[in-house]
Amino acid sequence: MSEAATLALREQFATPRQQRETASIGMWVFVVSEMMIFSALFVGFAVYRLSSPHPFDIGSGEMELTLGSINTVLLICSSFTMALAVYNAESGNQRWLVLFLLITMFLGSLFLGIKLTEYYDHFRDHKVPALWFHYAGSSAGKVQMFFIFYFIMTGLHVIHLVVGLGLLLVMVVRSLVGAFSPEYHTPILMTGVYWSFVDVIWIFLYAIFYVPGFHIK
Amino acid sequence: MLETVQTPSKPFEAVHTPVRKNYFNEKQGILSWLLTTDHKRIGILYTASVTAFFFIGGFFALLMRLELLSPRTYLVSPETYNKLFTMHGIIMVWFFLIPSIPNTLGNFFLPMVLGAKDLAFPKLNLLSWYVFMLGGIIAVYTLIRGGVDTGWTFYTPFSTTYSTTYVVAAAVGIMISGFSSIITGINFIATIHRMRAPGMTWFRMPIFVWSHYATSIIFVLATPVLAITLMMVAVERIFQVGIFDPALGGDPVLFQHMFWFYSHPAVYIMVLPAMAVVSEIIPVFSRKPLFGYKAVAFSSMAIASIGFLVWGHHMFVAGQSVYSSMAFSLMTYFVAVPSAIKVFNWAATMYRGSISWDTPMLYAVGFVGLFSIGGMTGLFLSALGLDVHVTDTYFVIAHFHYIMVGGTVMAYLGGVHYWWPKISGKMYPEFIAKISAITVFLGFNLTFFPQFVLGYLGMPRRYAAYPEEFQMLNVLSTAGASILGVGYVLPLFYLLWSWKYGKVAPENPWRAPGLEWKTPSPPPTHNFEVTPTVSGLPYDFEAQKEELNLV
Amino acid sequence: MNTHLVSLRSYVLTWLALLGLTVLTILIGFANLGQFSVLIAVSIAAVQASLLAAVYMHALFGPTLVRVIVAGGIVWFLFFLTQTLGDYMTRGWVPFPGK
Amino acid sequence: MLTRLRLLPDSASSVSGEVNFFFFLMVLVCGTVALAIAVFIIYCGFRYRRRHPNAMGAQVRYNVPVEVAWTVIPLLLFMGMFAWGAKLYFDIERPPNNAIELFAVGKQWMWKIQHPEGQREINELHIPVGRPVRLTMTSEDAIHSFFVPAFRTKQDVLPGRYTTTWFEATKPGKYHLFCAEYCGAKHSGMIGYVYAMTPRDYQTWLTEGAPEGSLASTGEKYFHQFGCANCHHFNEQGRCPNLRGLYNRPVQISTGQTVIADESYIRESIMAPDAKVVYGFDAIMPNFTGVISEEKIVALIAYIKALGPQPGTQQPSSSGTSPKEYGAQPGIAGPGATSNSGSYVEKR
Repeated sequence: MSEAATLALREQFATPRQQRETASIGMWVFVVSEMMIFSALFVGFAVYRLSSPHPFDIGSGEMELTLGSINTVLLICSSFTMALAVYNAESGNQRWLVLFLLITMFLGSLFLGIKLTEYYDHFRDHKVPALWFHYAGSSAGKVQMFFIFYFIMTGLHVIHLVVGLGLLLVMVVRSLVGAFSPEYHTPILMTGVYWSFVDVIWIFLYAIFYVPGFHIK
Repeated sequence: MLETVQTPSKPFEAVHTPVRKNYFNEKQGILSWLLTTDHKRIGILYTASVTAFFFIGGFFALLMRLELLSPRTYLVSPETYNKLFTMHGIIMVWFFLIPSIPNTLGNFFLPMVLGAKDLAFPKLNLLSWYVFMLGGIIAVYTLIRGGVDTGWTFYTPFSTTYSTTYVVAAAVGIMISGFSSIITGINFIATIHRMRAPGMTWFRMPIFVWSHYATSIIFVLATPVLAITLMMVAVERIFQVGIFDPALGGDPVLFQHMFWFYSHPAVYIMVLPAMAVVSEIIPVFSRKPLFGYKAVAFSSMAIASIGFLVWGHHMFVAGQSVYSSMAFSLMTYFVAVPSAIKVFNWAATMYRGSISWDTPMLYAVGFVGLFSIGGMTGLFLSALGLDVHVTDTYFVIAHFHYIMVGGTVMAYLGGVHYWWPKISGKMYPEFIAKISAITVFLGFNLTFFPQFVLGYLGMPRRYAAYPEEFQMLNVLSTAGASILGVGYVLPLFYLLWSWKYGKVAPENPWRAPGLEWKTPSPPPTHNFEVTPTVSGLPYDFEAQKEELNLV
Repeated sequence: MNTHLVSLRSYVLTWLALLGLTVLTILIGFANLGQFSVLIAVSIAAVQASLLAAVYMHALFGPTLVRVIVAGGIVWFLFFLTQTLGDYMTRGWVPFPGK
Repeated sequence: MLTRLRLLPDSASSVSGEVNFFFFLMVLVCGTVALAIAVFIIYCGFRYRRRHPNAMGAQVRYNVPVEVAWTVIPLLLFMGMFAWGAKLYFDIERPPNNAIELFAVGKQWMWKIQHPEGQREINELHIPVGRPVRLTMTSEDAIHSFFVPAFRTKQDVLPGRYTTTWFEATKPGKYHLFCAEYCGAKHSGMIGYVYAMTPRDYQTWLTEGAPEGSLASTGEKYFHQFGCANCHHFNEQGRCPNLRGLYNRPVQISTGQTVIADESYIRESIMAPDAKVVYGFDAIMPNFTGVISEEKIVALIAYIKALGPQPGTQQPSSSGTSPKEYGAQPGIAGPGATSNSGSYVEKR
């Protein structure tokens, strides 16, 4: 057992293996709990979409499909680089670990930038419910409902993404001071799980908000 | 560490020894409490907090009962009355009942029952208390600013559009306290999976653990939905956009679906830990293994899972589809089966036992009785045709108070008395404790039984004034409430008194077979001087006959 | 030192599969399939999510318990979705108005 | 004081007897079980009380047949309760065809009832004994709930939507009417009385009230006042659909789906006209949300109901069976629909 692993062993655990598995279970239970947070919104969206599909299609038509698709690809790539970071943590390759963490952060920030650009476009197009919403066609109320869900769900996703970026930053710093080793790199693993979860959520958001609008443009 | 001179053969007899180092006296000072990661100390912090909230909520209940003495409003205005029952509901549900057993007794004893040094994530555990307190402080702030008048259910569009009170603040407070539940749930699940003592397999775990496991599942899966639902209410109220408001194309029934998806399982959050405590007390005071252990363990899990499929039984007259109502009603009858199994198993545990009527046993048996009545009236409410008449009346009020007050609070008090020697190292005064247990039982029945009659008569809930023909029963109920209040205040005083002046408690005063009794009272900081190993079934009096001096 | 839970090859293949499925989703979106497009898009998203969870989040390679936890979460979500939608979809079935 | 003590509510509707019977049977069954458990526990408490401090109970852990029995027997019992409860629910919820149709609007904090004959009541409802009465209800603000304990009936009243309830009084008398869903400050003041009258008294009451005109005639007034008549002509020349014979007929809407033009559909067409536009017409109708009150909509619906069929066509049966397609022009309409209460039916 390396020194780092011994130092990282908390007093309530008997072995590093027990500590690692406990962390992993805790993380996954947390992920499922997070999933239930979004599930309520998905259910609400499904109910309203089902009762008025056409206004929701119109809402999807207002989405910027290029930016949305680029964002999807960005997040998928960032999950990939995060996985590579985990891979290098396992083999104790500090330099590559830091590099891949930084690439992941870069891709995540890019996503964030594009998302904020999109928000700005919606604002410009008067598509922000409550603050500045205008829609000339019929069923404006239902179109607004689409945007309410869009802003709540993507907003919540952005919050999760920002938390993820913060976690990554902590991981970069800890990697640089040599906190991780092939024996002990649980925090990197857990960050990877969280980051991929953020990706999973986005993939669903992309499917429900952007895809139905493609053929309208 | 000072060595104990207790003879291991007689752990149930008190021996006066020099004060040992234990979790309570090892570190001193406020900071050692506020920064502690010891699950026992956090349990104590939670106990202090929920006790405070209990008496705040109880005070509101008292004012309500006083107001209801008269058919007309005489004590408070209807607006104030509405705030009283809302704040009573919010504080009792989210700041007392939900954390009452899992975060106090559960926090304190779950690791000990498992033979662990601590919970899996001690820092998260402390964080959960701070998060809980933050939520609680916001709730109290709401209270001071003038309260909320939406009812604890926050039904839209009243809460989002028509109420003029501090709905957003209350919703935020509840949402934040919800995260403390989620953290606790994650912590318990990880602990139960990976922190069990060597040899403790799943079917060697006491029911206390099984029930807390089931509770944690609900914590983790249901609470997030409440958080997000209340967030949507807050968003709708702040920005005046229509998520649930029909004027803007929303659907208020959707809110009810989301709310009850959490709030019905939340009822099981409240009652499963109570069942956990009772399943510990009854075997110990009957000196007999819990009858049908596996059935009881599985019924906890069944309640947790089927309990998620029944929420629509709150909405039979709310404009829900008839077929949906039927599905929910059917599921509700399914979830009643495991509850019935448990009641029968507790009763059967007493059969051919060696029963001692100490205070914890009085509370536990009181729980079985009151929970049975509460559960059976639940059958009335889940019968579709009857529910139409009795829903939203005092019948419902009586039903859920039988479950939550008659059930959870009885079990909580029973558990506090049962483990008091372990927590404080002192014995509580038995005679006055028995008196108070009986007072609670009688006062409770006098308070809430008349409400069943009121409900069938048709008195709607949340009425500040009511037709005169209901007065007699309301007066009875208020009389009962005053007795009940005395029964609740008594333990506060004699338990605190006994902490200082009580008789010194032995290691195992009840001669119980559980792991938490195999360590000194109060326990040392790391719970056990030697990590225990488990080699047999739970509640095994036979195997520990010698050690416990039983014949 | 060969302590890798998942091989580099799996990571790369998963990445390519995810990108391929994204392209498929975009094509589905452009094909005018009416209300089916969102259904298909969500189904593809579910496949992508499973890939991510299985490989990148190590669910396939970790302890069984992890898979049980995830399956449990999904089942609960489906309970929530089907029972809520069930109400809305069966409201018109009974020959009396307003329910 | 004791004369005020009541233990049972009045039983005065066609379903209240069965509800009572079911209730007391449940009390009997559950009471017996509860009593049995209590007696058993008390018996054990005495019979097996600890006689020696070191005594131990019988170390029995399980008994499979007994456990199976107390799992299966309650389950069967519960299924019986479910079946009866569901059957009763169906009876309580499904209105008969020949009901008197009244409208109720709940608002903070009063009940407004409108009779087709034109009578308007606040917090009072006069009905004849022996005839079913169907209430179509909506709320102007929060959720309310229409609750008459003596009739064992309760239905939430939602804003933005119609819900219905029905009852048939069997005993003349004065009964409580409560709002059972919390709706704000004076929730407990949102109460009133239902007067069940003999048919003759009811007729007298109807004529004594002497309203200015029937609900439909009031509706006709609003039809002109709100400018509906400017577009909705009673021929096929208007820019908007002809409303004659609309009520309870299937309507094909612009998405190709077919809906039944019941009260909910007509209300929606006034409050959100572009949600379901009749096939072949433009969505030119202005939105009346916030312009027209729920009570006036009720009058308009009564007027449209009273319009009757187009001259020369067959009068549809009152239950709305075998309805004819209602469309923009003859021949455009799709196949006959079977949907109800404004729900969608996918076009085949």
